[in-house]
Amino acid sequence: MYGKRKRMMIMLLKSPWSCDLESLRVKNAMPDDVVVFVQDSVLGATNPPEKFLQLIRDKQTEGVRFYASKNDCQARGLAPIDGVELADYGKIVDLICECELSY
Amino acid sequence: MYGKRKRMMIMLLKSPWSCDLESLRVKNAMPDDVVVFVQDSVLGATNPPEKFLQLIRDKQTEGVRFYASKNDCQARGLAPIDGVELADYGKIVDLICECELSY
Amino acid sequence: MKIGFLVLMTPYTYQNIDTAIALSEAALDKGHECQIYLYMDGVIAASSQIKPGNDRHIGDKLQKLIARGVQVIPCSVCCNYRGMLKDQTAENIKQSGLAALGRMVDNFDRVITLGA
Amino acid sequence: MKIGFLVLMTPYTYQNIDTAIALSEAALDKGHECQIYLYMDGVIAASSQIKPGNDRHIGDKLQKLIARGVQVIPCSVCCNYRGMLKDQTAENIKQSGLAALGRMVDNFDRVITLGA
Amino acid sequence: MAPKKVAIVVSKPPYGTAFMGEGFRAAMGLPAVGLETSVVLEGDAVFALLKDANPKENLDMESLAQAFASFEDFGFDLYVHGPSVRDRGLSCKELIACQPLEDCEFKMMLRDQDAILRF
Amino acid sequence: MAPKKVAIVVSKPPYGTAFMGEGFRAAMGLPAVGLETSVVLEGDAVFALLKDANPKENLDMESLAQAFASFEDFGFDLYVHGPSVRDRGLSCKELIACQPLEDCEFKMMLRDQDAILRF
Repeated sequence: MYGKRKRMMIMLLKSPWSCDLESLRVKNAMPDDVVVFVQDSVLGATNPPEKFLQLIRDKQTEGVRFYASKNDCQARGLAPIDGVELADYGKIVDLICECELSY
Repeated sequence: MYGKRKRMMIMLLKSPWSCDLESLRVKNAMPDDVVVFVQDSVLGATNPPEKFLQLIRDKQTEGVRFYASKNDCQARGLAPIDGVELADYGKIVDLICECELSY
Repeated sequence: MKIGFLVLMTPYTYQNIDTAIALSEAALDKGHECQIYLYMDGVIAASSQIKPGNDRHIGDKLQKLIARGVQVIPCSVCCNYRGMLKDQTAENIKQSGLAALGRMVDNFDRVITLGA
Repeated sequence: MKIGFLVLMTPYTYQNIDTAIALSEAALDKGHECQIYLYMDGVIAASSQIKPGNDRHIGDKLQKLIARGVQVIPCSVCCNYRGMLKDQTAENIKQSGLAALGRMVDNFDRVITLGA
Repeated sequence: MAPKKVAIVVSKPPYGTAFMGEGFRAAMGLPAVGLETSVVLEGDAVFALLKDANPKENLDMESLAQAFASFEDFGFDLYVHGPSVRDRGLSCKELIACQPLEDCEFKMMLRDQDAILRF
Repeated sequence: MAPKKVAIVVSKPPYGTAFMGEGFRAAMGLPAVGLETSVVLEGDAVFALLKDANPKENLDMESLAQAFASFEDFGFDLYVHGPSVRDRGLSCKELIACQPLEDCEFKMMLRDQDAILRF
């Protein structure tokens, strides 16, 4: 299975400011995986704590892609940082289908 | 009111491993205040992350007292670190009464 | 002394109501007076319809506290939001508005929040 | 594609069921099939007795999904633990055991957990 | 006798959970029984005051920013924890209301209360 | 066709919430419908396996350590995340069962599944 591993989607729900577990899950991302920020986790995509921002940048360098729920960002009046793409619910569904596994 | 401030009890509920908010509350402790670990927060009194342990030690130096719920520690098979006293529910009630304010 | 508890989370899923009950029992033993205001998901603990199988029976424990003079008060709007009708609240428990929380804060010496 | 959602938390208190509904609507629009398994406190969303005042009506939204072929399945033991009797589950929703969760995992292409 | 003072301290972010909405509802109710009521938003809770928020259109939820905007009409005081605002890269200009408490002020303000409710 | 593989990943500590208990209940139910089921305890969840736990006497709750001890009878595999155990100053000796996965093994194990349920 090496090199042919399944592509995984990591769907984050909670703010990384209050909950370290979210960063723990991002650490498990591998190249070509997708991280989607939904609900309160979008705060990590718009106003990330320094350490979490560094984790995002490191994972992007490895080839992990990052998306943030458009509805959740706009509901809160926030915009994602460079390199994190807004995704409406339809796009998130596409990403769910594209990734063979959700975590 | 300076120097005559109310004594505050800070009752922690969640594990500091997963939730930074708990350490945020401990930071608000002042001399003579009491911190009580109950429920999952006892993990911070028995097996604290390094940064949280340092916070406990700093606050102890300032004169903050730390207690951990006896029932919650023993239920989980854990014992508190040096300087954190076990308190049964009766003792916690005494501490509630002793402190003029609960946070 | 009068000690009030504000419980925000569901029973069984969160330990909060267990802690409120244990502390209330200990406080009563020491001659204090207690009250438990159930807010948000905390109101579920006031349901008479919970069937916890062989698990601890939180409803029975609350009834024992009530028999010792503890008032258990679920927020009525919160009950509406969780589908808990008035006739589903357990014996000797009456849904009340936020004014009851205000009275607890006003009349009690200590208030402890048990939330998330 | 068949997409299943596992929802663990109470409606209104947590956004999880809203997210499951929004994603299900989007998925149906794209021709996918969806199912929502309500576990732990998630079962409260299946109650027919919730009165959310002027707030969004999650029950109505679920009924619209059901009309489009989505199965919404609350765990029966979880219902017992939250005081939700069988006759309190909303129209076209039937309490089921964990085997239903097993079947969802077995038969669905994707399973998304919406928890805490 | 002076009225009792109560602080409602909210630390959770808006919209993902109802803690802030329910804290707000408590803040509306407590002045009615004569309590001198303050709300402090700390941590992620400060995001609730962003002017640009639009939860109605995006999530079918009521705006907490709009709710808090009328805090004076409801008879409670509204504060934010200053360091929480700055740590998150926000500034008072972006918020619908902003009376910041620095760390020391927050510590002393807490101790000036008769009760603290946490959400 | 080979049976589907499902992993139940528990990251929350025991007793303060029911997530682990309900994850355990799911782990008992899923093998019954033919799913190849694994449970991974990571983060604070590893505390659930401590031999010295006594929740019955102290909290009137059933022991999760005792429940997980019979995992083989229930037909699922049980793993712990090794770094989570070590970070918390624990060792396998203190746990009723301990098949540790290192970071790389955990990452690859997740990708070997058909579905992941999180508690």
